Amino acid sequence: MARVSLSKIEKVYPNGFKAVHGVDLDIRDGEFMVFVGPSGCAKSTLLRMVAGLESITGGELRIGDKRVNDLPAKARGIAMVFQNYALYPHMTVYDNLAFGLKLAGTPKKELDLRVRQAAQLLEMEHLLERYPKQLSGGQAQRVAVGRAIVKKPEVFLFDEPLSNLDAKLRAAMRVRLTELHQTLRDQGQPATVIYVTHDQTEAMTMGERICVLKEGVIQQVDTPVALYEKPANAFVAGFIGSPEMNLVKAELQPLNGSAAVGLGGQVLPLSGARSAALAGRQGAITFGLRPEHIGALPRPQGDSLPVPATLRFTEHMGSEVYVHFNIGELPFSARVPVEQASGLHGLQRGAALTMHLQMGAAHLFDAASGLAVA
Amino acid sequence: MARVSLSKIEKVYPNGFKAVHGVDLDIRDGEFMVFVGPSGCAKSTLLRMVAGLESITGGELRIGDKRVNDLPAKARGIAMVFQNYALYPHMTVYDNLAFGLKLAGTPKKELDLRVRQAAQLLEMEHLLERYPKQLSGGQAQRVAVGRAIVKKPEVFLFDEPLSNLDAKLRAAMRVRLTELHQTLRDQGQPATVIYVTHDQTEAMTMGERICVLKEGVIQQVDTPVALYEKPANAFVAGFIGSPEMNLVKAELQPLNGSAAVGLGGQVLPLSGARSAALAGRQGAITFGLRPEHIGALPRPQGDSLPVPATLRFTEHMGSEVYVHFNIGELPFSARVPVEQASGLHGLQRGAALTMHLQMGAAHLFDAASGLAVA
Amino acid sequence: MTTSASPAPLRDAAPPVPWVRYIALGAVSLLMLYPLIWLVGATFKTNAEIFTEIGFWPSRLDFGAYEKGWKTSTEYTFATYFLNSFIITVPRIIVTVISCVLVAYAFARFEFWGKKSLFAIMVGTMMLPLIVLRLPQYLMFREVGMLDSYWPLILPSAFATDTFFVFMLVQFLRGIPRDMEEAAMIDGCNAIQMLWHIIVPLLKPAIISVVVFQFIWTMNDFMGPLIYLASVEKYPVSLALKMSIGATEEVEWANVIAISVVALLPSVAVFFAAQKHFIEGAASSGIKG
Amino acid sequence: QKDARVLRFAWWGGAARHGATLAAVRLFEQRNAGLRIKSEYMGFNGYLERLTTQVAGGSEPDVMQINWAWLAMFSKRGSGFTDLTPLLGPAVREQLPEAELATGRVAGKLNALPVSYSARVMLWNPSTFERVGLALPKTWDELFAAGPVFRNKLGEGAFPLDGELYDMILLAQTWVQQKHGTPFIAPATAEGPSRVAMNEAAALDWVRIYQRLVKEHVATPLPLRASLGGAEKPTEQQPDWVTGRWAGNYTWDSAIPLRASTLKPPQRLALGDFPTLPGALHSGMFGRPTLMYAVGRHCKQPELAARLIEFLLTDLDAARLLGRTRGLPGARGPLQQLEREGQLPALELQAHRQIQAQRDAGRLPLPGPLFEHPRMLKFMREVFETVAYNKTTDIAAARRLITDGAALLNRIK
Amino acid sequence: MYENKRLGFLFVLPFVLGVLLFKLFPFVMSFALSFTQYDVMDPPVYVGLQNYKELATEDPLFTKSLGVTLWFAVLAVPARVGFALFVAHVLNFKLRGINFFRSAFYLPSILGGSIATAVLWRFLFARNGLVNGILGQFGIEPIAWLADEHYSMWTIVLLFMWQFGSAMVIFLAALQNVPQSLYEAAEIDGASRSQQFWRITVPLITPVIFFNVIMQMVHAFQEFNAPYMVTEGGPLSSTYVLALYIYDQSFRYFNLGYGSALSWVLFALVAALAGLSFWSSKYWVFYAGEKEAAKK
Ligand SMILES: Nc1ncnc2c1ncn2[C@@H]1O[C@H](COP(=O)(O)OP(=O)(O)OP(=O)(O)O)[C@@H](O)[C@H]1O
Ligand SMILES: Nc1ncnc2c1ncn2[C@@H]1O[C@H](COP(=O)(O)OP(=O)(O)OP(=O)(O)O)[C@@H](O)[C@H]1O
Ligand SMILES: [Mg+2]
Ligand SMILES: [Mg+2]
Repeated sequence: MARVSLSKIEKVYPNGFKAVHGVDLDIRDGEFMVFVGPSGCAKSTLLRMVAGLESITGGELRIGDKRVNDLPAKARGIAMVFQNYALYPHMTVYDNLAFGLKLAGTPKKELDLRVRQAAQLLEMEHLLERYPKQLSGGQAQRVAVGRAIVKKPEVFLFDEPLSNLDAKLRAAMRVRLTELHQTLRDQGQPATVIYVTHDQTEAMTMGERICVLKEGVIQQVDTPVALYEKPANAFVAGFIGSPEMNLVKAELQPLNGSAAVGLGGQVLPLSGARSAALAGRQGAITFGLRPEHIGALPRPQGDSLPVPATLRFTEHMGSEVYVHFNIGELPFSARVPVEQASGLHGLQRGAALTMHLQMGAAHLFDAASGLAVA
Repeated sequence: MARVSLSKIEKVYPNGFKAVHGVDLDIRDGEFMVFVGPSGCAKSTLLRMVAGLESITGGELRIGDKRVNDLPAKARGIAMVFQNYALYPHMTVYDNLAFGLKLAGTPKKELDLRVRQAAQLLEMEHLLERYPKQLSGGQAQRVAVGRAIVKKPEVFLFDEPLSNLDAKLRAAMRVRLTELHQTLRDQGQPATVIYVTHDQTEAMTMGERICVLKEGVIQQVDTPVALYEKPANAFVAGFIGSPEMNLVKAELQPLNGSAAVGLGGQVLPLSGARSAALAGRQGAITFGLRPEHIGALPRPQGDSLPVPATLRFTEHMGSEVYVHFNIGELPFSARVPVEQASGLHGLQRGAALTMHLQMGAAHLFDAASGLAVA
Repeated sequence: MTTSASPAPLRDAAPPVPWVRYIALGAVSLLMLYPLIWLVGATFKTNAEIFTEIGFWPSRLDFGAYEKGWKTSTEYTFATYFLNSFIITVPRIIVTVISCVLVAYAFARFEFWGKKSLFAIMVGTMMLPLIVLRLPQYLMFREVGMLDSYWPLILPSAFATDTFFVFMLVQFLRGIPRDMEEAAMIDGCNAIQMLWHIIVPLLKPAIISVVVFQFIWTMNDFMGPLIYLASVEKYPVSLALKMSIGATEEVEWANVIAISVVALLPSVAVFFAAQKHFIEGAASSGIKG
Repeated sequence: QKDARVLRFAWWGGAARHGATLAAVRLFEQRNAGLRIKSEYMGFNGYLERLTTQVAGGSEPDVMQINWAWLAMFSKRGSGFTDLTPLLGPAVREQLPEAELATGRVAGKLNALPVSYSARVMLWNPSTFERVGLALPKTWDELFAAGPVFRNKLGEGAFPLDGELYDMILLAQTWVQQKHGTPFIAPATAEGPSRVAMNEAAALDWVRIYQRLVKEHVATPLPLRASLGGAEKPTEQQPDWVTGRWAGNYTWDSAIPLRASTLKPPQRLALGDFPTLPGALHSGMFGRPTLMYAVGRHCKQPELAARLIEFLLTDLDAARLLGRTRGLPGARGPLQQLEREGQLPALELQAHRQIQAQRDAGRLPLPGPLFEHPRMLKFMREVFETVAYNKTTDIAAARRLITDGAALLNRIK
Repeated sequence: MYENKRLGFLFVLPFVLGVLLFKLFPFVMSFALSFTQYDVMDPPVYVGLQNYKELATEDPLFTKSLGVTLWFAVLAVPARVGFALFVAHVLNFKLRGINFFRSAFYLPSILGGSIATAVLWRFLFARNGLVNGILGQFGIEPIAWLADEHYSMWTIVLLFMWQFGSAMVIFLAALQNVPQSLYEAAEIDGASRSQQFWRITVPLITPVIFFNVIMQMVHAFQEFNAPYMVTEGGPLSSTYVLALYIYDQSFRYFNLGYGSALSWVLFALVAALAGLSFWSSKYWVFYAGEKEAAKK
């Protein structure tokens, strides 16, 4: 049983900086939890507190059913990949991988087997005899990952374990790590994983739940799809999804008895249930719409709203084009399939366009608190 | 003038490992060159050789018009961001940034100005008084970048400078670095940039040219669009583009006087010019098609080819869905807009589908050499 | 590890004119080596020559001095005295390293009650001239009946009383980042395993210097054995060397110097063997950028 | 060590002394079956430190070789060592005259027995004197006259006489003693304790004679000696001595072999007449026992220890083994045996006779032990050093010798 | 785990025992002795503060040797530490035969306080010795190194400096802990070799520089061998350092009580200076392994 639960966890660094502000989080046994958040939001700090490397200055940390605030790292049954790798410079790659097992008294044969399996998984069998200083950045990172996975801990802590790998290898690793997690679960030895990443794809594809952090405070914890579709606040909305959601200042206003959003000189009526819920409300609001919910052509489904716009520029990304435009003074960007974008070819900056907004997919947030509205 | 040209550059590490095999590359003055390649392909090694940190065991390196093989690093007019940051642990962030300028005897006022500007650019003004060990990974990386950009070198060397930043910050940084490069060029002080990255988006959006490396050998050097559209070989094709191109074993065969590709039990006719060029050719071949060129519905343009397939699984990525399926025994993946994928909902593994391949976008490579065919 | 390897050209690239470096180094080391050269030369000289000639070139080559010196004027040859020296030195080095590393580890990496004051006491004990401690220590060992044995020379070292080394190791450790230790904690190291697998390798250059120092200092130590050892058969080299130097009699300096030169050899050998480790740190060779 | 039949015997010395003594000890063991002598011997360096520590710890050896001057320090009231009076056998009484025994008495207790006696003599290098055309100086005037001749004939660096500072202090004291009849410090007597015996005039002469020795180019000046490798560098180690440019030495007779050892032929050594002032009140000679044997006060078997000492001092077989390794034996039998067997080089014998003649005439009294107390030595050195370096006037130096000397004497008594 | 107080204490336990047994007891005893008159033969006699009073008011030799000692420390500590650091820096590269040079530079320290050193050093610094010979090549008049009170101090300072080997070895070991990558970064930043040395190497090995400064200070204040063997404290007591005086008082004059008092004065002096250094260290010593970063 390796449930990890944090309650009211706080961290004040010796220099007085308060990095973590009362975090409450319950990670289920065997769950794959991803931490995301801007640089410096305390992801590593939290991880290190779970690992027992950083003292906990407030709150309670439990692993399984045991309070572990004061338990030393080695007694917590964890494996960790450090953001800076922290390989043992005086040991070969093989020994780096084998070290933890050796300490655990693993029989030589099994140890060798597991080390070689891990090396194979991470495509680094040819590196086993090298010393860390003879490795490339990505290779070193793989060793760091390998060091964690040769062990069979109850809790895995990964701190951006794939950041230095190329896309292809990263994709492969992603799959292998997910499979590893699955396999363990299938074998009835589920391992809880806390995984810090900056990579949207990793977060979305690997995480069973994602925890979004900002400045040491949890913003939202939910499944990837839920985060994407129902961000709890403007921060999460902006943070999840790439390219990021358009978030602009807008005005909620009544329109013919139902609600509408005024922005950039345009009035965009809201529809259906949402309109009803907001009817009568008024005032400043943050309007959010993902780039993929804006098209250059009307939607065949007919649920898009044409809005006049001015072109800023376009970016060609192979199969799709990012269209950057203004509505009034407000900047927006849209992500359109390359074939929709043919009409934009040759247009100059400032050219007038009509963009099609899927108002049904729009998000509204309180201007002050940022919290989602209706 | 800071043209960087490498001719027949080789690197043999002291342990006998040959990391770089005769690299020829000409980077124009003021050009933004991106290095990509799998982990361990010698990107850092090349960068470090250009910097003068790694001895050059063969070939000639020129910066400007000068042969610099034996010139010490500090005389080469470069700035560099190290993959492992290499921050000075005993200096505050401010001093880390200011160190190079101080050595250059920059007047105090200007120094302060430039340091603060860089800090602002990298969103780390509040960190200036901290010591490196009080920083998060991403913050440390930003300091490393800052240390390079406060200087005004002729050549910038960036080794995965943004790998530890969150998507949002990374996007912002990407823009700022590009702008910096532009500004310098506009000011008539163009700086040559060599930029190592694993991030496709970075490579595609920032690089004026991209150099693809594999095991110390250059595979292709070209503009991003050209690399995407006309990969020189199967390796480049598979490496550029994300999710990666489907590359499968196939058979070239004549079909009614024109050429066709046989794979997974299907015969896919080639069209137009290509078909003509290949008419009569026969034998093993590697067939490549990018996921974005496979749809769940026929293309409105009518240039897609329906092919029977069996579903493996789907991944939901917010606005799009990755569909993994087999044609015969051959695995493929497709990237389809979410609205096209509605028909796939609820389907079980092994369900029969029809997928639509844009054969016009297909790539054919020689099975043995991997070189592009026609 | 690849010692001969040059991880970066920076540190070991030869300057434009390496011979300049050689000449400068050679000149200075001649200054340093001069005593030894002179001593070796002196072993072939008569007393009169020794006292009148600053040059080292002897007028004849005769190894008699070595032979006579080795035989000594006592019942034993220097073989005995060398053996005695090693019997003292080797165990002493072992217990010194063990105890000092342990204590340094505790001081540098643990928090415990009274740490600051203990550290202050430790450093403080080095500041009182040893000479005044000599008598009290002697009385102490007399009380426990350890006089005329090697115990007083070895036993204190087993309790990390060579605070010089403790202080030194502490300073080294405090300068080494903790990353590796954190990784090892996660890997399940207990404190002792940490010490053995991580701290010791990282401290290797410092530990080697402890070994070298302790060897040379113990070999050279005169006062300790002088006070505690009364039996000639237990004398170490340092005492035996001065055996034949009376106050007023004629001394055959060539013999004395010859054996002094021989007595230097173990120390020189130990240093020479150890010195490559001074420049073979583990901590420095981390991952490069 | 619990074995009752073990005696610890400590001495210092050089190679020859060690070998000889070990042989003698073996002989003693043979003669006393079941007895073991544990020889704790070493070089001089560190001997006193060890002995001090052992004495403080009450674990000193049973029999130990000591310097005469140490008696005063280890046994201020005669209780520092075992009183040997009741333990002495007839052999010792027979062979060592009462005068010799007296040197080992402290407060009436016989604390130690002298092994040999040594006194100051004049040594010359006749070949150099021949070169400058001078006879060996016999009087003070001839001595002083030699200085300028040496300078003229051999140059600035040549001197008729060499010696450490202490040698020169003693030489100057000799003059004063001859003139004024008193040494610097008088030993304790029945009438009173040890005291500064010189008056100011005498002290002034003391300083002035020292100054004259240097100024008139007779003796090597202290700064010169110091600059040549340390003020205390022994004469025989001085290149100028080896080559004969320094042609004389005022030193212990026991140092004769040492001084002769480095002389390059044709340089050789001759004994000079002891310079004496006309109408001298005193011989001015300075002599005292060199080595002594004492028995520790914690010794469990004082009789045995005394027997060992007796054996070493008086047994003829032992004497044959020991030879001159501790100087010329003070005991009659051994000395005569040495002489008989031709073991005594002429020069040493000659010196011995010169000294013995004075002693027999009672003109070589025992100096005050405190005069050779290290603290007192340090004090005298300090004063004469300032004189040598011209840091003080003769009058001030003399006054300091009297007043500070007296104060110091009080403190170390 | 590092917060595990009991474990840490367990590790220092042997040390605590050792200190109590082998150091503290003698310490206390010597302190007690400093209030007595003790001449080895007779039991110590309590005299209160008299020893301290005497050395403070009526012992010119003490005043003199205190001055000499301080002057010696002022000259010798920076000389040895600086030279050792410099040489370690120079010897810290890979060059054919560097092993030999390193050993050669350490050799004087192996010689230690042997007779050979004394004999030889006196030779070298004699008026007609090698040093003057070399100086003569540069047209410098011979100097009476050992006989001139103004130069004698330099002689023993030079001797002290000459035996810089152990400090050098410690520096050599410390230099290994400076990560290579920092030199690379500095090189890119345009730092010259000497700037790298001063800005990177020196700050990062400050813990060890600090150690060497403290230790050499302790050694310098207790320096005995050089003045004992080479100058015998002279001329005119110009090199009569406290350690020599303490030795004389304790083992030549048999004033062990007074010697202890002198020692404790020396102890207080060194401890005060060391305390000062420790206090100052938080402004200039950088500890990479410390949880809390250095303060400005
Ligand atoms: N030792 C320290 N002392 C003071 N502040 C610190 C210390 N370590 C980290 N911080 C601060 O705490 C905050 C959280 O740091 P943390 O390393 O947990 O961030 P992170 O979320 O991992 O960021 P990144 O994605 O950049 O690695 C940061 O603002 C950082 O500057
Ligand atoms: N000091 C060394 N000795 C031997 N081989 C080395 C050394 N340094 C690097 N290598 C090897 O050289 C190859 C190139 O390394 P390099 O660091 O240039 O890779 P890279 O392209 O930067 O990879 P990454 O993207 O993982 O950082 C790798 O296979 C690596 O293992
Ligand atoms: Mg982090
Ligand atoms: Mg790299």
